Amino acid sequence: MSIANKLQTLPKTAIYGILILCTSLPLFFQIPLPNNPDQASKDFFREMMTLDASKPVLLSSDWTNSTRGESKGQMKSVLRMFMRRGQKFVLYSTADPQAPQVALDVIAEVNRERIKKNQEPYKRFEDYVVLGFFPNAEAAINGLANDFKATVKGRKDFPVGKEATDVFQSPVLKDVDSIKDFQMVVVVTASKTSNFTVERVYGKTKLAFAVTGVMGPETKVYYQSKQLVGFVNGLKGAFDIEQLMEKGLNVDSSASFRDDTHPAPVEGFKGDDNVGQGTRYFPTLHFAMALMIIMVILGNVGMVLAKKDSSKKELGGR
Amino acid sequence: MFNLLPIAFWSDPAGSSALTGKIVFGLLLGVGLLFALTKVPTQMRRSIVFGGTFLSGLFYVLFYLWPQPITRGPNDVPRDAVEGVAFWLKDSFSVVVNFTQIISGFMLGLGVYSLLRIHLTRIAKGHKDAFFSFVLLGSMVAMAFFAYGDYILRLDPVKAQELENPDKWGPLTRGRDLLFDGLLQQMDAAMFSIIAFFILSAAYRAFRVRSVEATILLATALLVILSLMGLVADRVDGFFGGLVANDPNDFFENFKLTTLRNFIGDNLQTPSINGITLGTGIGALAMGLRIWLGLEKGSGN
Amino acid sequence: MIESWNVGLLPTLGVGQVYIGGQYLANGWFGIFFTALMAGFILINIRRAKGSKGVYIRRIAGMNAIDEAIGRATEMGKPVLMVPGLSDTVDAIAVQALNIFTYVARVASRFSNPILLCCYNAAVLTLGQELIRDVYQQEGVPDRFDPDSVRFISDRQFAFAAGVSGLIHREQTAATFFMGAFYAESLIFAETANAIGAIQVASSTEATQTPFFIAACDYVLIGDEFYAASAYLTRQPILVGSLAGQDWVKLSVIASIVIGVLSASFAPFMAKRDAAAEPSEPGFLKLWEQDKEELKKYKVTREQKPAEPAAAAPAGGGQ
Amino acid sequence: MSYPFIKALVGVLATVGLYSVLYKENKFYRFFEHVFLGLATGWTIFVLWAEVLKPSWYEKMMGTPSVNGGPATDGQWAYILLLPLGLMAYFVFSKKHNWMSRIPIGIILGLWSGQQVQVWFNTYGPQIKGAMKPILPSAFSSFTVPANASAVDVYPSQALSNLLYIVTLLSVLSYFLFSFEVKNKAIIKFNMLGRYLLMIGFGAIFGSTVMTRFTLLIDRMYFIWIEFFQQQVLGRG
Repeated sequence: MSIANKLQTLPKTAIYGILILCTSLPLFFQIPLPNNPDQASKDFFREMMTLDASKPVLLSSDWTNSTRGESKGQMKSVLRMFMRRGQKFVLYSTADPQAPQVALDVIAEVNRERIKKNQEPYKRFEDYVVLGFFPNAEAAINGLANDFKATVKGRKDFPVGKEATDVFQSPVLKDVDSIKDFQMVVVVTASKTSNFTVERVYGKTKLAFAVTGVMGPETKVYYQSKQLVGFVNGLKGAFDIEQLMEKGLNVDSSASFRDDTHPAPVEGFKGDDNVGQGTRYFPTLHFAMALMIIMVILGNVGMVLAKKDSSKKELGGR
Repeated sequence: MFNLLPIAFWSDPAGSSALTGKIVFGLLLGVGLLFALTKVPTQMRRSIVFGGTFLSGLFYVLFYLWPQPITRGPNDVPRDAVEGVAFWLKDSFSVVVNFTQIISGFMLGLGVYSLLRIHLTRIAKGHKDAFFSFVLLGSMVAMAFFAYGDYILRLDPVKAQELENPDKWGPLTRGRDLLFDGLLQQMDAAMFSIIAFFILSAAYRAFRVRSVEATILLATALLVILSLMGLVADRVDGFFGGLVANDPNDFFENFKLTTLRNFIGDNLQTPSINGITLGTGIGALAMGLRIWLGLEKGSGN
Repeated sequence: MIESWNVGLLPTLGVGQVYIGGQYLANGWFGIFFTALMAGFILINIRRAKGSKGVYIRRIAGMNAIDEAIGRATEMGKPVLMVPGLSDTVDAIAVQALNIFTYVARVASRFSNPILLCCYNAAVLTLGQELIRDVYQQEGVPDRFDPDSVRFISDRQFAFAAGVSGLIHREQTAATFFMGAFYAESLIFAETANAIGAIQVASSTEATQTPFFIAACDYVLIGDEFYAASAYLTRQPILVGSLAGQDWVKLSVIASIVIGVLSASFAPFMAKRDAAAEPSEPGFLKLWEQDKEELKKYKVTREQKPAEPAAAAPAGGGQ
Repeated sequence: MSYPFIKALVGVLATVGLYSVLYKENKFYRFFEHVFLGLATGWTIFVLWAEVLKPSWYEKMMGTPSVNGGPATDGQWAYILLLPLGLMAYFVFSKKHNWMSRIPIGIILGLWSGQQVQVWFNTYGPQIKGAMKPILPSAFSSFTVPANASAVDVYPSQALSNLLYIVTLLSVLSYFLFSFEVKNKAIIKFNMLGRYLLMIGFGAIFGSTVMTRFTLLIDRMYFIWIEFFQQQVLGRG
């Protein structure tokens, strides 16, 4: 077989093997990458870091383990920002009955980090409240948006070491009557709940999303129409946020990122644990994507060579 | 009073004997109906199926078309018959909206029956894959058993709270955790991520400069991929950014990868998807009308 | 006495918010008018086509491949695999997919070629059983129908994907048809079938999955070619008429967009001419949007129900 | 062996088992495929009652008593009528009464159809309106939109982009016209353009999906190599 043919018909198993190598080996190394965060990520970061810590935020966690690669990194960064700033928040899910548990696992992880550094862990019920899962996403989001109290009525959460208690007895929900009493609704999602949230909640309070790469294009439409104050898109977004947390925005340092549209400085958490899925996976993603580009090029080179071969033969035969 | 039927007729307090009586009556009514239907002459069958379809569709159409009063308080009484119907439609909506889910829920047994039939036959006949059929049925029973067992434990709020702590798990919760979190969820993630292999081999095979269409597909896809590689985007954008000194009106600004990707996304991808969605939306409307009005032959009617 | 038309936003369900003015739309008449007009176009054309014959339908490449694919399966003596998508319950997408598959099954039954229909949920399974059995009955070979050829696989997305891939591998299907609502798993099916060299005809109503079918399948129906397929295959007057009606609807949408574009384009100039006036949207564009705030101004007082302790609001949402 | 180790181990085995189909279909894959199908159906059987029928059917029908001072809800008996309706589907395997299975299917389809009419304008009206963009530039002080642009004015770059948007949308729409025999060359070309523009859209979707799909694979590899191999087997980190 000629090289041209070989290039065009590489065996699938070989291609798959190389992909496994490309997505495994780089995970063992820390590879620093230059980066320029998307404007949407910068906006997301600034809005999250300038929240008023005394007023609660509503956090929707609508992802499960099957999209862990992108969503977990985003979720972890969001939680780190909340907990380090003492931001009270209320957690709920509408996408999947499993979602609250997955979110609680991430909260536990960040809490372990805090304990290691001798910081006070975030206390359930006092610092954050878990409303749980609401079936029928569209109706539930509509309910939360239009009549928060009635929709949440009867929900219970567990104060540390105590029995289940009505969520409205929690200090977090003390001054909350409607969704307008939340400063912001943050949605970390891998499903359509982001669309429902924009449709129902926009205009009542600020919205910021963290979505998977597949949902990036449709979410961008809302960001451009200024319905979202910022959004984080897939793994790139997760990486952006982790970098922003490390380097800060418009801060007095050469490493800091710049944002000319809002020149006010926003400090990050320099030197703290800011590494997450984004930093770990993003370099690896480069290898995988590069492999894809190389494969496409090889296939085309093979095709062009084969064409040349056959046209030569034709000429020769004449 | 313009209420169609007083609420008191439809609902009774939980646990009351009136409620139980009405439920039993309803059940008997349903069974009677089933029996009556088996006696229906052939020529009437079509009309019965059509009638059911039409009436259920009519609910939503009426809900859409019937004039609704602008505001309504929780204890308002309708002022006339039009408002009476409007109130009734509105009140029934939250009931009707769950019908699809409930009715299809009752049908799950058919799916399970289909599985049992195929796999039990295999086991009985000693088919070469009989072992796998056994595995399938076994894991089905195990999952349902552990999931319900754990669910029943957690119905007790004190116990539920205790189970938040993994050290206190009994065999039921452990089993559920192992089967659901340890296996099912992991397999979901594995199957989801297997797409990465296929996306690579599909791109390798299909992205050839063979025809105009394939070339367009290839070029756009590669451009978007490059723009998502932070390193490449950073270098290319930095290069062109340096040329133009950040004047948005400069010609070279257009060559920044991220600008290009956004431009394609906003002005080509969005409208082409919108165009397709509009088309399928119109198709669905036409299909809906045909089914609702019984014009579609061969399917539901 | 009609105060306003309700343009029913999707369910404002459950919990107490039934009363909030969201779904009462002051200028909602346009939505109803437009929908009714579009529905009218479709019905008029169905009526029109019933009388006449031979309404033109343009060629759809993927459709002609169906016979070829089944033919090849017959030659090889291997089964034809069909998947009517992953709709949550039976909806028009699943029905349309099954309509196309009845055609496939009909051709296959004539050559006594084995078929396999993989269902994602029990409701689709029920309808699939009915329709495919009917086909075999109409063809006069009811005993050739194997109820196990229409089977339930799983109603969990990736379990379904694993199950269907396994079947494709084990049965070595010669022709595969994926039609209906497909999501991320589309590529798993398409590449698996490609790996064993099956001819594939595919279509997803999800625009975001079409590129993957294009990359991996032999023939792809794009967008609403899927809805046109049954009219194309059977030439039933009702379906053909409906297709013509759909085209009228599309033309009305195109016309609306053109008018809207013109009216939006001249708006800035008008605003400049009447510099003093507040800039506002031109009337035609306003028709397409429903002003929800407007309504909250209206208040109607009604007689109050005597306080009934029993009539508690149904609790939705929370459990 | 600790429980977390066993849990991670079965996860890894299952992942490797399912991946093995990439090489070829084999018994290992077949085993995990059947486990997967079984578990999924078992879980559905559980979810059907616990998350569908119980809250939205049984509790609505039976009502719920007051818990910890919360409000009690009344039971609505008529919900029971849905049960025989659902059971009619089971007649599908009967030779004589199989037609009855079409009644519940017909009702589900009827509900679906009615909803199409109900939501059509709300879904597509805004999309149609969104396409009504101005294509005539009205301000020429800058080619692109400056930071201090007025809300009314349309700048040349905007007008161009909008034009492209509308041409794409209209050509795609007209590509999907089926019942008109087009002989006009210009329209044929316009439809062809529609097809090409569609391909650009599809290419862009393909490209942006790649990131998510690869990330999920990387995450799986992280699970196998770091979370399982490095942390559980080697006991590091």
